[in-house]
Formats: sequence, structure tokens, C-alpha cells
Amino acid sequence: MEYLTTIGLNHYLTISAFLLAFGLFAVMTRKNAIVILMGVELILNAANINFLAFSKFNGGMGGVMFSLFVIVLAAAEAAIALAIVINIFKLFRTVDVSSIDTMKE
Amino acid sequence: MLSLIVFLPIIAGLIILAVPSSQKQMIRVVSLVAALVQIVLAIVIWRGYDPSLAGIIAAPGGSPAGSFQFIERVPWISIDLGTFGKLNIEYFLGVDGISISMVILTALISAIGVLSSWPIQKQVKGYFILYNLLASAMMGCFVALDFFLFYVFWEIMLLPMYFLIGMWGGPNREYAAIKFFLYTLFGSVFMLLVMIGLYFSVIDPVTHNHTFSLVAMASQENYIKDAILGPNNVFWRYVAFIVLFVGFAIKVPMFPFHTWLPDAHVEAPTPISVILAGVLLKLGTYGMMRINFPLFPEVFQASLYVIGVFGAINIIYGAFCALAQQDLKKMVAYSSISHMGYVLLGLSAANSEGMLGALYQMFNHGTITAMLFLLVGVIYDRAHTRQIDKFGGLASYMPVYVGIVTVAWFASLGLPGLSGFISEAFVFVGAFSSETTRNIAIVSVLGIVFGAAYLLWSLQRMFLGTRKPDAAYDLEVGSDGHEHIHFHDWKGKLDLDGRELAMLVPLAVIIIILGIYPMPVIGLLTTSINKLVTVLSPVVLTSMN
Amino acid sequence: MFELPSGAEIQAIIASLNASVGYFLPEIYLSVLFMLLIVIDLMAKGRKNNLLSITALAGLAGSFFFIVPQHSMPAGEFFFGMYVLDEFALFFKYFFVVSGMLTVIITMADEQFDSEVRSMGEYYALVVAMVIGMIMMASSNDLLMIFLSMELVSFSAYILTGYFKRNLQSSEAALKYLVYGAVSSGLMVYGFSLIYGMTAQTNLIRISAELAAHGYDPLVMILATLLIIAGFGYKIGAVPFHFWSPDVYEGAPTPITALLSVASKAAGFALLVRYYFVSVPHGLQPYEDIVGIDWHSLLIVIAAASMIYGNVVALWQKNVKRLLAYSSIAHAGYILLGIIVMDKLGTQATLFYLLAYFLMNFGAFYVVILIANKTGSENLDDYRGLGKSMPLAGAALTVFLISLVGLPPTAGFIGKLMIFAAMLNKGSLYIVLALIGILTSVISLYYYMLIPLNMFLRESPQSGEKSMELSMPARLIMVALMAVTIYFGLYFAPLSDFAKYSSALYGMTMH
Amino acid sequence: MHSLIQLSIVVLLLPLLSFVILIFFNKRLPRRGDFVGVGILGTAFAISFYMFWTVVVQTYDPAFRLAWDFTWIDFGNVPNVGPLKIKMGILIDNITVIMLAMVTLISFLVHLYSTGYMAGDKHYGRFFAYLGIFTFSMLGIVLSDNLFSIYIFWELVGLSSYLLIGFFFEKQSATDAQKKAFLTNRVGDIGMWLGILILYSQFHTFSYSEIFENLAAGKFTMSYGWLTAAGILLFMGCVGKSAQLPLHIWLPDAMEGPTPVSALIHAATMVAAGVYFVARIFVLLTPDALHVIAFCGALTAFMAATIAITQNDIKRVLAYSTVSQLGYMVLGLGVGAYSAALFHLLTHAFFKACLFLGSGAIIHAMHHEQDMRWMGGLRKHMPWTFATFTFATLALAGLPLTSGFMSKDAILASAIGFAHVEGGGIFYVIPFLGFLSAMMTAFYMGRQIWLVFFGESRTHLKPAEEHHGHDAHAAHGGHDAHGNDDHGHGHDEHHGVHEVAWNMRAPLVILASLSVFAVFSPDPLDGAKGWFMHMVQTPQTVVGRYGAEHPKAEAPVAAPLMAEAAQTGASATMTDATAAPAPAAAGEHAEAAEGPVFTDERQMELAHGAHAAHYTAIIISSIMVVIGISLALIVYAFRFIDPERTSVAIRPLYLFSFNKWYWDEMYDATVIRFSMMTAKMLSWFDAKVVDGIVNGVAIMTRNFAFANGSFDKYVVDGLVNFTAFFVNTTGAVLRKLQTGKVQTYVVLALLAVFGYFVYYFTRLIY
Repeated sequence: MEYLTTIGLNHYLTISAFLLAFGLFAVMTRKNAIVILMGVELILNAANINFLAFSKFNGGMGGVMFSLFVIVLAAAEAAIALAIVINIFKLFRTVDVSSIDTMKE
Repeated sequence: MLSLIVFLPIIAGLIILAVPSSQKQMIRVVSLVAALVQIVLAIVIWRGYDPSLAGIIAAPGGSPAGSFQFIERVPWISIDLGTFGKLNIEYFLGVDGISISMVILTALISAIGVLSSWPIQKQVKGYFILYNLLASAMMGCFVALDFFLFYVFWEIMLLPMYFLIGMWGGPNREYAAIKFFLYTLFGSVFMLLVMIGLYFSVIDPVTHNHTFSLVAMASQENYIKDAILGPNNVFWRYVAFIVLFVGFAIKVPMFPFHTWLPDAHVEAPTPISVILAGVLLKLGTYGMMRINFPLFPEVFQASLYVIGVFGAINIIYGAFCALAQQDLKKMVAYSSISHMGYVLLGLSAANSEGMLGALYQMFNHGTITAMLFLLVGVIYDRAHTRQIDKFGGLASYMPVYVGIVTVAWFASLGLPGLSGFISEAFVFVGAFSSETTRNIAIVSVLGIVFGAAYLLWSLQRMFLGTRKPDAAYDLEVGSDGHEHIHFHDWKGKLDLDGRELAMLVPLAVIIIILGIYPMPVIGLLTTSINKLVTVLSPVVLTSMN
Repeated sequence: MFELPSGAEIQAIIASLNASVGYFLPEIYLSVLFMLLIVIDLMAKGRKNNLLSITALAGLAGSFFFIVPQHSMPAGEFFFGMYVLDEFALFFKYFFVVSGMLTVIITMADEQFDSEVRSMGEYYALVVAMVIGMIMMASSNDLLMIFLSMELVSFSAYILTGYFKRNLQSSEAALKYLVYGAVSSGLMVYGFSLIYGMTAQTNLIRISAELAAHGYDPLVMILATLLIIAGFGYKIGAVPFHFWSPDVYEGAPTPITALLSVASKAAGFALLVRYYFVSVPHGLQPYEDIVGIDWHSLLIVIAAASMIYGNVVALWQKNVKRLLAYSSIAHAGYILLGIIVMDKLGTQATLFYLLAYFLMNFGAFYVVILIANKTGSENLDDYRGLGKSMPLAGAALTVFLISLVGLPPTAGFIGKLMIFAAMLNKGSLYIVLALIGILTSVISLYYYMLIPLNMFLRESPQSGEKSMELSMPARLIMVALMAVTIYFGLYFAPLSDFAKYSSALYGMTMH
Repeated sequence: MHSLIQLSIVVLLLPLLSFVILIFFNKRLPRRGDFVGVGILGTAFAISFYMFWTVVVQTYDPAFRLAWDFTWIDFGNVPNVGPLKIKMGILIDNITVIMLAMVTLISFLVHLYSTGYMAGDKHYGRFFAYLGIFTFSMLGIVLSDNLFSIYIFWELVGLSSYLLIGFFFEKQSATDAQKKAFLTNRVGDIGMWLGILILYSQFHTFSYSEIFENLAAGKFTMSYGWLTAAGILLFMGCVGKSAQLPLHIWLPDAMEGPTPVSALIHAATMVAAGVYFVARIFVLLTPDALHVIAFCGALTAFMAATIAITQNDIKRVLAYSTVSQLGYMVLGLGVGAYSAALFHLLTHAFFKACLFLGSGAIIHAMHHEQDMRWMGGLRKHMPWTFATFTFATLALAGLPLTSGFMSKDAILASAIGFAHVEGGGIFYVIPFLGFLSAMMTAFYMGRQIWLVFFGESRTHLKPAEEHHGHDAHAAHGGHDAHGNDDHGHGHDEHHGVHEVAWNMRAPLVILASLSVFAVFSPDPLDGAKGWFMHMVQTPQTVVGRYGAEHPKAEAPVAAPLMAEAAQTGASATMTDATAAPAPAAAGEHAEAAEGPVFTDERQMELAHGAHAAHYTAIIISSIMVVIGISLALIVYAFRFIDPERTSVAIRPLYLFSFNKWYWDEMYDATVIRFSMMTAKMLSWFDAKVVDGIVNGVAIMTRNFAFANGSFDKYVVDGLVNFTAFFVNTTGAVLRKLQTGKVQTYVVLALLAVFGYFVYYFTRLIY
């Protein structure tokens, strides 16, 4: 029962792996652009968890710094993404990415 | 000197670039002048050429100076590549017995081509710019002694040719042009790999650097034993040889890579057909003699029989195909496939007679086929058709034309007294004298008959007899009671006019003179040919490795 | 758990920061330029004058003033190993600045902007931002820095791609680019996190040292590497991470397409080279890779796939921009060949090829824009008969395409020559790969020649003999590009010397 | 340079000069410049007659020989061969001189004759030009001293024959005939060329003398079979030119040419060139080769004679008789009767030329009527022609007191001797066929004389459509009006049939008088006593040592002697004959001393055999001739036998002969059709298969779903191998991946990553 009481690296990694999987799942299956972007956020956060966990267990501040930057960039990305999606909605009257395929082959 | 003769047309092209495109006559004249000057230069080179120097490989001591002539050698690009020496590309021109005749031929045919381009009215400016570019590139190929330089010229030829066929060609020209382009490019891209491989395998005996110099590459002792194309690396040497051979064979064109030729010829305008048959095809066999064989002599010795067989196939196969053609130009195209077969056969003999025959055949085929295509062009201009059975009885109405036709036709079927015969004769002499190719020679002799067959047959159907009912021209009885013919919408002179004579007569004269006394040309070649044979002979190889 | 740094340490940090700033001047300068442009835009609101573009152009040109002195500086890392300065980085600084300038120039030529957008607004600022980002990509020596710079480039690129707000294709392109980019950068970061986890390092050089010194879990290594490759592959647009590029290239404003297809691709390669060479421990020979992950064969597969796929699919394209997009995928493959060889000559060849590619691709896009200005179309069929109405453009385009095919006498030919030379120099090891390269380039001939074929060999359906005369500056630029392309095809010593000089990476000695 | 050499060069070049002048300027000259041709040929004849006089009459030496050559092509120092030069040159010996005189004389006479015969033709001037180039090349053959130059002139003769046969090029039949002639000759030339190649590949020289020396010295390293092959192949050249089996088919058709041409080329000179050539290379023919030659000649002589019997066209009869006579000559060479064969060549040249010119006169007088069935009774109208024609006929038939008698008889005698020497059996077929054809010759010539000159005119019997079927008025260059006019007159009693003018009559007389025995030999029964047989003697073979059957010849003693013989142009001298020990000769015949004495046993025996058979031959042949002539008289003069009914009675035989043994039909059915089929097949193959394969299975891709027109047209045909198809497919499939849906892209990328992962994972585990 020891491994339950003390939370080890693997727990973190497992969670991040799950997050990554969810994120990818969302990106691949959801039609709504917004949801897809949320999926992307999940992926980034999975990475964050990794960084933090590793930096906690191997020592050193690198991971923490990295996660901070990732969070910031995620925010910026979200902003740009929303702008583009809104523009898309204006033009296409939908945010269903699978129906936005005027260019192909 | 050589630089001048190579770049003269390009200079002309630049001048034309400056001329407003409305000044058609001006443009033509500029090109003509350039071409004539080129001929003069060629004659100067011919007179100044010393037949006693062999060429092919460097003189003892590794410097080409004692062996090649009119050498121009300046470092072109020299880059330090750190761990493995420098990348040395030289601007290296020179002539020896193999190239001298081709230089003369190229100058001659280019000039003839300009004359025969006279009637072209569509986008004259562009046409002559491309034409001059082409002329320069061809000349460059024949005098380049640096593989890199050779390759550059070789590739530069493709594009003008593509446009010249594609823009000024017949109805199906797009197809022919792209086909020509893709075939020849396919042949040459692999050459690029071989070229690089050779570069890393060869050391210049003088500078002790890697080099692209064909002269250095031609002597086996300059090879690094274990390099990728070094003597020990037998497998890749064979591969390289085959790759090069295919590359050149496509240009020749050798069966089964020949199918681009008839299309290209049928679609190309007359002057381009002349250039194509007169010079470009020679580049294939020239490349073999200059690059393919001397660089891989042992592989060459091993593959004599195969080459000979392909030569024989070309001869017979081309003749048969020509026999079946309805389109005169297509027939001539196949005939030149057949005639280039003789060159291959002669090369496969690997002895002086054969090689000399082959080289001389290259020259003669240049003049003769040029004449044939010009004559086809003459009749096509008038009748707008080349269907053999759309004519008949022209001999009565265009005596001069038919007279020259007879000369050309008989030259093409190898009639003694005309230059074609001598070369073919020596090809056979050589091929028969070599044990390897004796049987092939015996078979190929059939080509003589079938060659005569299709030529005489077309001669009879088009020019002898009487007018066919559905002929391409009308028969009318003139005021003086004599019969005349006239072609629909042909305003010009019925029989040959001055310009056409100016193109045809010189060629005819050359063909006859060289048929009676070939030494003026052969005298230039013999030393080099003997040298080449020595370089290729197995004895020498064994002594080297 | 983290103890605060002592005053002395802080002093040291500040000192080193001060020292480092000297190495960072060009980037700082460009950032200033970036803000300046925004300010100008705010002041000259809505008005369509060339003020912005001229400023951008001059400003970018001005950055040379800061870049050139850096040659004298010793190669080394600064900002605590975040950032390096070496010949390799310098090369790309020039590369990106010049491509930025060219982008500005061809933007000025593009009339589509007049119809599509009301003001150029932040357009030039974003271009500059992208340039900064790419420069940083080329010089970053730390996972964090890589991530930051990549995102900087990507974000500006997203916006620029979608810059034609009312244009369906442009917006769609932006969305696709965004989604795809976001996902792949996310994956990359995840990969980074794994690397960090194994080595507790983010600095490439130390990562390499760590990996070499202590062991690592091969399985995790594989996963990390693949995820990182996914990120890089998306930047360089190599198969199978290329899918975004055709649509984006087609949809984006043509100058941006040019910028993406040349500069951001090049940035990706810079990144790849640095990461692959520096962070992955190597023996003397590339194929003596560390166990568990085999970058070498991985890249070979990617390269071969890119060359074949790009060229083969390009055969089908009817839209010239899209056609060039596919060709750029193929070229990614060719460039990879140089990286795979992974020696001095290979790197040199890679850089040289990038330069040649830079010339011919910008040239091609420029002519495409000029033609689109006149005909309002990028469709192959609308190119029919253009050779007559605009011969100069036709000639120029033909030269650029010939160069793309890799025929003499053009820079493109030399590029291929050097790449293949680098491969054959390794003996018969890479001959098969070289053969693929050769064969695919024959295929490429066909679709490239389709354009001259339409321009020259075919008559335009509406036989209007109206000759579309181009403006004098446009002609000059075109001729200049054409001349340079041919000049470097005939005398390429300076370029290749430059490439050789630049093939020195900090923290790695190449053989 | 010896003066004779210089003269011979002049003689050689004069006709060329005439050609050059006439081909370019005939329109500008008065009378279309015919006088140029006649004048130049006259000069040429005068010079060559001077040569003939100096050589034959003054220096009366069988060993006479002059040679001169110059380097034509210098190969330099050829590896494995050493210095190599291709020489051209002139060889003058007795045969040369005699041929020279003969050719120039006949050519001159034909020129003269043509001024009358061809008068008013559209291309009158060009005709003389062609005659000029022909004479030039013929003289070239006669004078050349090596195989290469003789091959050159060989082909040139072919060319001029081509031009002259097709002189009336508006006539389909004429153009067909000229093409046929050229191609058939080419077939023969191939063989000749291969023969030359065999010899060259051994000795790296073309010159007769050097080849003979090397052979005599035993330097021929290939097998005896190759040597025989070389002989037979060289002989093939003669088969083509001299119209021997199976390549004789072109000669009768060649009668489409103007009649003077037939006289000059296809009777007297060119066709004889084949025989001359075989004589030149006689010494290197192995016994086996000689056997082949002998049989070929005999069969030809026989076949042609049988055909000649049933022909109606006056010229065709003569043509086949020419073939038959050439057969005699070849037969003669085959059986080793070297001098006899050449003798027959000479005599035949004169009387056959006379016959052709005579027939030409008749045709001319009959307004281009050539069919003997519609002639008759001409002796009253054309006495000169009648006389000369008849005498020439007798010579041809070989009646005593004519030149033909002596030569033909000499050949037949040697044939008998040959059969003896070879040990009889099958070899007796040769003399048998010889005599048989002698009889038939007499018969068909008698028939001809009678049909043409005796009886009453049968012009009116000619059916109208036949009339036009046979009219040759196109010979007047398509002057329809004029031609029809002539035939309009045709019906009433020989209106306008008259003796020809002097310029056509004189040649007849000269040629006829040259067919008298006295010209060649004092003894009407024995040509061997004449100057010709003395001047032209069978040379020593140089191949005696090769092959198993002559061990004696390989004795070292023989070698130097043979080398000696070879050096003197391979013609044994009297001094040799007297000096050399002649063991076999001593006993049997005293006359043996007159003939040359051979070191080669076989040749020795042949000589004696011929001698022994001399009188036998005379008797048999005379009987045969008499039978033949009397048969002709019985049938056509006294009409004891009705030819029509006979022909019906033996219809199959008649048809077989009348249709020329169906040779043409056979060739059409086999060779020609085969070639044309092959050609069609191959060109189809080329267009469809080769192009198709090389261009990558165009068909398959053409039906390919996504392929748009331009694509497969350009790429598929363009790309230079199967990749086209591959590329096409993959391209079409791969581009489907680009769905335009961004999520698909992500999925695909992830799949790729996953794929890599799995791959490495497995590699890691195993």
C-alpha cells in the first residue's frame, strides 16, 4: 500500500499521459474548432505536468520555467486561435472544421 | 580560339536580343554572319590542326599540352572542401582527332541551318536567340575536355531544343518536344552521378587533386584503386559504364531508346531536323568515344559483342521501319537510326578500321542526312505534305531538285564515290576483321540491301513515273505546249531557288569530294583513332593494372 | 524546496546578462523595428502609402549593421546557454533578413493586397516578427528557446496566412495551419518534457553529454524523438508532416507563401540540423548512432518519402501555387539528403542548396505574383500564350523552374550537384538514395515544364494580342533574380565558400 | 610513270569528262552535245587502240604487266597491324588492254548509233551523259588493281545501269526494272563484299598481287572452308552482274532501257564484267569453289536457252541468249578454261552487240514494234541489217568460220576434259548441258532470223489491243501524238519501213566484220593458234597448298616457284613453261609445250584434258548446231511442224519456258513479300510495342481513372520507363490523402508517428 500513500513520479506521468491521450482524442474526433483548441490546451498541459513533475523529482528549476513559458504561450495561442475561428465563423457560418475543406488534393 | 568559336553564336544571340523584334531581316543576317564567321574559324582551326598529335590521353608526363591542341585551360571554380582536397572545375577546351571533324561539321551544319531558317516568320527573334544558344552548346560539347563543362553544355542543349521543336514545330509538337526532353534528360541525369563518382576516383597527375578533366580520367593510372569507381571496384565500374552508355545511347539513338527520334523529326521544323540529325545524334557516339569507352576500357572490351548486336539491330531494324513509312520525313528519320547503327557497329569492332569508319560515318551522316532533311523540307514547303504517295513524276518538272535528290539518296544508300560509302565500308572492314564482331558484321551487311530498297522505292514513287491522280500538285499545259505543275498556294520558284541551292550544293560538293578523296578528313583522325584503339586495347589495360 | 540565490549569484547573473546583450543586438534592433512599425501604422492610420513598406525594407536592411560585426565575435553560447552565436547562426541571420526584405518587396508588387485588405496595418510588423523568430530558431541552443522561437514564428505565420480576412481560402488556410501547428508543437513540447525528464537538462550540449554519459530508457527516447521529429517535420514540411502545407500555401497571400516555403522551412532545417547534430550523441560516422533511436534511418525514410511524394503528387496540380507547394515538399526531401550525410560537406551542401532554393523559389513566386496581377489567376490553363504577351516574365519563370529541376546553368543544378557529391563521397553507401533523388528530379521536370509549355507552346484561348507590359522596377527585380540564379550556376565559388564558412556549429565538431 | 599508264588514265577520265560536260551543259550545246560524247569516245578508242597495238602486236608477251598505284587512305601506324595504307592503282596486262580496246570501241559505236536511234528524245543530251559515266566506270573495273576499287566501280556501273534502264522514267515498267536491277545486283554485291572482307581481314590489303602473294606464301590462317567461301562469295558478285542463276531475273527486264543501252551494257560490257572479275580472282578459287561456279554456269546457260526459245519479244530473246552465253563463260572459268572463257567474252561482246544494234535498227524501222510475231519479210527492206544480223547470229550459234565457233568450242572442249579429270559421274552433266544449250541456241536464233526477216509481213495480224499493249512509244518521252501516228501507219504493207541511216548502219558492219574468225586466229578450227589464246593464258593457282586434296603442292619446292608466279601478276610466262620440268607433259602431247606448264597438278591435268577433248568438242558441237538450225528451218521455214500446235501439245513445258521458269513469281511470293511483311510488322512493333514499353505502358494508363488527356499523353508516353505508370498511379492515389480536412492531416501524421514507434519498438524488443 506504500505506493498509494506516497505519490511518486509515475503518478504524475500517468496523469499527463492520460491528458495527452484526451487531448489527441479531442483533436482527432471533435468537429467543433473550439473543442479542438481545448484539446490542444490539454496536450500542452500534459507537457506542463511532465515538466513540473520532472523538475520536482530531478531537482533544478528548468522544468518550472519551461512550464511557465508554455502556459503563457498557450494563452497567446488561444487568443490568436479565437480570432481566426471567429473570422472563420463570419465567412463560413460554421466552426465545424470538417466542413471547411474548399482546398484539397 | 575555341572559346571564340564556341561563344560566337551566343554573342550573336545577345546582339539579337538588342535588336527590336520587328527587324526580322536584321536578326537573320546577324545570325548568318555569326555562323559564317564560325565556319571561317573552323577552317582556321582545321588548317592549324597538327594531325601528328594523338590526343585522347595526356602526353607523357600527364600534361595534355603535348597531345591536345588549341588548349584553353583556366581554373573556373576551385573550392576548398576541407577534408578531401579541393573541388576543381576547370574551363578546359581543346581538340584532338576525335573532336576536330565534329567541330567542322557543327560549324557547317549550323550555318546551313541558319540559311534554312530563313523562311521562318513566327517570333523570329526568339527563334534565332534559341537557335544560337543551341549552336553554342553543341560546339561546346565537342570541345569541352572537362567533364563538368561538358555536362553543362550537354544539358544546356536540351532547353533550346525543347522550345525550338515545341514552338515552331508541327501539329503534334508539344508531345514530340516533351518526349525529346524527358528521354534525353533521363539519359543525362544519371551521367551526373557517374560524373561525381569519377571525380572522387580520379587524381590529376600534375596537381594531385581530384579533377573533372576528361584527359586525366582517360588514363587508368590516375584512378585511386579503392575509390568508388576505382579499378578495384569492379561492380560499380560496370554500373557506371552501363549508365553512361544508356545516357549516350538515348542520344544516338540506339534501339530500344530510339522512339523519340521519329516523333521529334516529324514535328520539328526543317532547320531543327537538320541540326538534330546533323549534329545532335553525333553527340551520343562522340560521348561514347570521348568518355564512355576510354574511362572504362575493360568494361568496354567486355561488352563489345553487346554493343555490336545493338548496332546490327539499329541497322536492320531501322531499315525495315524506314521501308514501311508513308511519311517521307519519318522514313529519313528511321534511315538515320539505321545509319547510326553503322557507327555503333564500327565502335564495337574496337580496331582502327572500325573506329575510323565510325568516326568518319559520323561526319558523313551529318552532311548526308542534313541534305536529306533539307530536301524533304523543300518539297514540304511547296506541297505542305510529306506523304510519299502524294507525289510522282517530279523528275520531269523539277529536274534540278530531283538531280540533287538523286545525289543525296544515293549517298545515303552508300554508293561508292560518295562519302557515305567509305565510312560504311570501313565500318564493315573493321567489324569483320575483329573476331568478336565478325558474325554481327555478316548479318549487318543485309542492311546494305534494305537501305537501297527503301531509298530506291521512295525515289521511284515520288520522283519517277508520272503524276499520281491524288497528287499534291496540279498539272497544266503551258502556253508553250510544255506541261507544268504548280503547287497550291506556293508563290515561289517551282524548282530550287538560290537560297536552297546555297544550302544544298555545298553539301553535295563536300559529299562527292570526300567520297573520292577522303584524306582531308580522315587524315585528321587516324592518329587519334590509333591512339584510342591502343588505349582501349586489353593489352594496355593488363599492363596498367 | 528551492533556496533563493545569494546576492553574489545575482550579481553574477546580472553581469553575464550584460555581457550577453552584446551578442543579441540584431534581435533587439529588429524588435525595436517591430514596435516602430506598429507605431507608424497607428500614426498613419488607414492610409495606403508606401511608408510602412519602405520603413520595413530599410529597417531590415539596417539590421546588417548589427549582424556584420558579429563575425568578429567568438563563437559561443550566452544567456546561460539559451542562445548561441556561431557561423551557422550568422548564415541564417542573413538568410532570414534577406528573405524578409524580399517578402516586403514582392508584397509591394502584389496587387491582390489592394483589393483584399483595407490597410497593411500590422502586416509588415508581423513579417519582421517572423524574421526575428526565425533568427532565434536558428540560434537557439536550448529546448525552451527552441519552443519559444518556434511559437513566435508560428503565431505570426498564422495571422499572416489569414491576413485576407474576407478571403475564404486565406482564412481556411489560417485555421488549418493553426490547428495543425498547435497540435504538432504541443506534441513537440511533450517530447521535450520527456527529454528533460531523462536528462534533467534543457541545453542541447548538456543533453548530449548526459545521454552519452549515463544511460536512458530507449523506449522513452524513441517516443520523445518521434514527437520532436513531428514538430520539426511540420516546420520543414516533410512527409508525413507536410499535409498542412499545400492548403496553406495555396490559401495564404502569395508573399507569405514564398516566405513560408523558403524562410520558415529553412528555419526548420536550421533547427533540425542543430538539434540533430548537437543534442544527439554521435560517433564519427552518422550511422554509429546511439542505441535505441536511429535518427539516421528515420531521416532517410522521411527524405525518400518527401522526394517521391512531393514530385509524384505535384504532377496533378493545376494551380501553380499549389504545384510549387508540392515541389517545396520534394525539395525538403533533397535538402534532407544533405543533412543525412552529416559531415562538413553535407552541411555545406545543405546550406548551399538552401541558398539556391531561396533564389529560385522567391523568383518563381515573384513571377507568379506578377502574372496573377495581370491575369488575376494562378491556374495553369490561364498561363496559355503568356509567353507572347509577357516574354520576359516567361523567360524568367522558365529559368527559375529549370533551376528548380536542377539543370545547368543554374544555381539549382549546383545545389543538386553538391548534395549528390556529398552523398557519393561516402562511397556506395547512399547510392540508392541518390538514385531516388535523380529519378524524382526527372519526374519533376515534367510538371515544372508544364508551365513553360502552357506559356510558350500553347496559344491563349482569347487571342487578344494585348501585350501586358510590366512596370520597370518589376522587370529589374525579375532580371536581377534571374541573373543571380544563372550567375551562381556558372560561378558558384562565393556562395559555396560562404556555405562552407557557415557550416561550423558551436558545440559540435564535424568531420 | 610509264606512258601506257598515263594513257590509260587519260582513257579512264575522258568518258567522265564527257559525262560532266553533258550533264551540266547539254541544254546549252548545239545538238544537245551529242558530238561531245561521240568525239570523246572516239578519242578514247583511238588511244586505247594505240595501247592495244603496242602491247598485243608489238610486245607480243604473255607475261606483259604494268602496275602503278598511289596511297589513297593512310591509316598511319595501326595497332596490331603496323603501318597500313589503302592503295588505289592501275594494273595493265594483256586482258586489260584487250578489254580496254573492246569496251571503248563498242561504247564508241553505240554512241554513234545512238545519234540516230535516240534522235528527238526529250532527254537526248542526258542519254549521252549517262553513257559517258557508264563507260567511265566500266573502264574503272577493267583497270583497277585491287578489290576495293573494283568494288567501287562495280557499284558505279550498277548506278549507271540503273540510270540507263530507267531512262524512260515515265514508264512504270522502266522504273520497276531499274529498281529491280539495282537491288538484285546489291544482293550479289553483298556476297562479293563479304568475300573481300574475308581476304582483307586476313592480309589487311585489297590489292590483287599482295593478296595472291600472301595466299601463295600460305599466310591464310582461317580454314580451307573460309577460303572456298571467299571464292564463292566473290563469285556472287559475278552472279549478280553477269545475271547467273539465281540472280539472272533483272537482265531480261533491263531491256526496258533504250536498245543501244542493251547493246552496250546488257550484252557486251557490263554483264561481262562479272566474268572479267572472276577471271581476275581466278587464281584464288579453290577447286570446290570452281565446281560451284561450273555448275552455276552450266545451269544458267541451259535454263536461259530453254526460256529464249519461247519468247516473242525480239529483245528478250537476245537478252536470254545473253544470259545463256554468260553462262558459257562462267562455265568455262569453272572448268578451268580461263583463256577460253575470256575469249568467248570478247567474241560474244562483238556479235551480241551487233545483234542488239541490229534489233534496235529493226525496232526503230518498225516504229517501236518489238514483237517478232508481227514482223517478217524485213530482208527486202533492210538488206544491211539483214546481212549483219544473220552473220552475228551464225557466230552466236557457233557455226565454223565465225569467232563464236572458236571460243564456244574451246569452252566445251575444256568442259569435257574437266569431266574426265574430275572422274566423270555427275560432272558430265556440265558438258552435256553445254552442248544441249548450243543446240537450242542455234534453234532459237534460227527461229528469230526467220520470224523477223523471212516470210511476209505480219504487221496487219496484230490485234488492236495487243497493239497498244506492246507499243513502246513512251520511248519517245511521252510524245503521244507522234507515237500514235506511227502506229496508225502500222497496218499497210510496211509503210515507212526502210533501211536505217549510215550512223546506225556503220556500227553493224564493223561489229559483224569483227565476228569473223580471221580476226582472232588463222585457223578457223582452233582458236588456240590465235593471238588471243597466246596472250591470255591460264594463271597459276595460288591456293594449291590449301585443303587436303593437294598434298604435293605443299612441298617446299613448289613454294618459291608459286611465289614467283604470283609476283608476275599470277600469269605464268613462256619462259617458266619451258624452264619448268613438265613430267606429265613430256609423254602424251607434243603440243603440251605450247600451253603453260603448271606446278599445280590439277591445273596440269585440266589443260591436257581440254587439249585431248578438242576435236571431240568440235565434232559434237557442230552436229548440235546443225541439228538446231535445221530444226528451226523445219519448224519455221518449211513448216513441217506447226509451232502453235506443238506448243499446245506440250503446254506445261511451253508455259514453264514461256513464263521464265516462274522465277519472278517465286521471288515475289517469298523474298519480297517477306521483306514487306517484316517491314510492316516491325514498324507496327516500333510504334506500338517499343514505344509503348519504353514509354511505360501507355495503354494501361490511358484507361486510368484519374488520368486527364494531357497527362497520359505527355507523361506516360514521355517518362522513359515503367515509372510513368507507377508515378501515375501513386500520384493519383496519394493525392487522395489530401482530403482538405485538417483533422485527417493530424490523424495521418499521428499514424505515421505511431507507425515509426511500433517499428522501433519491435526492433528494440527483438
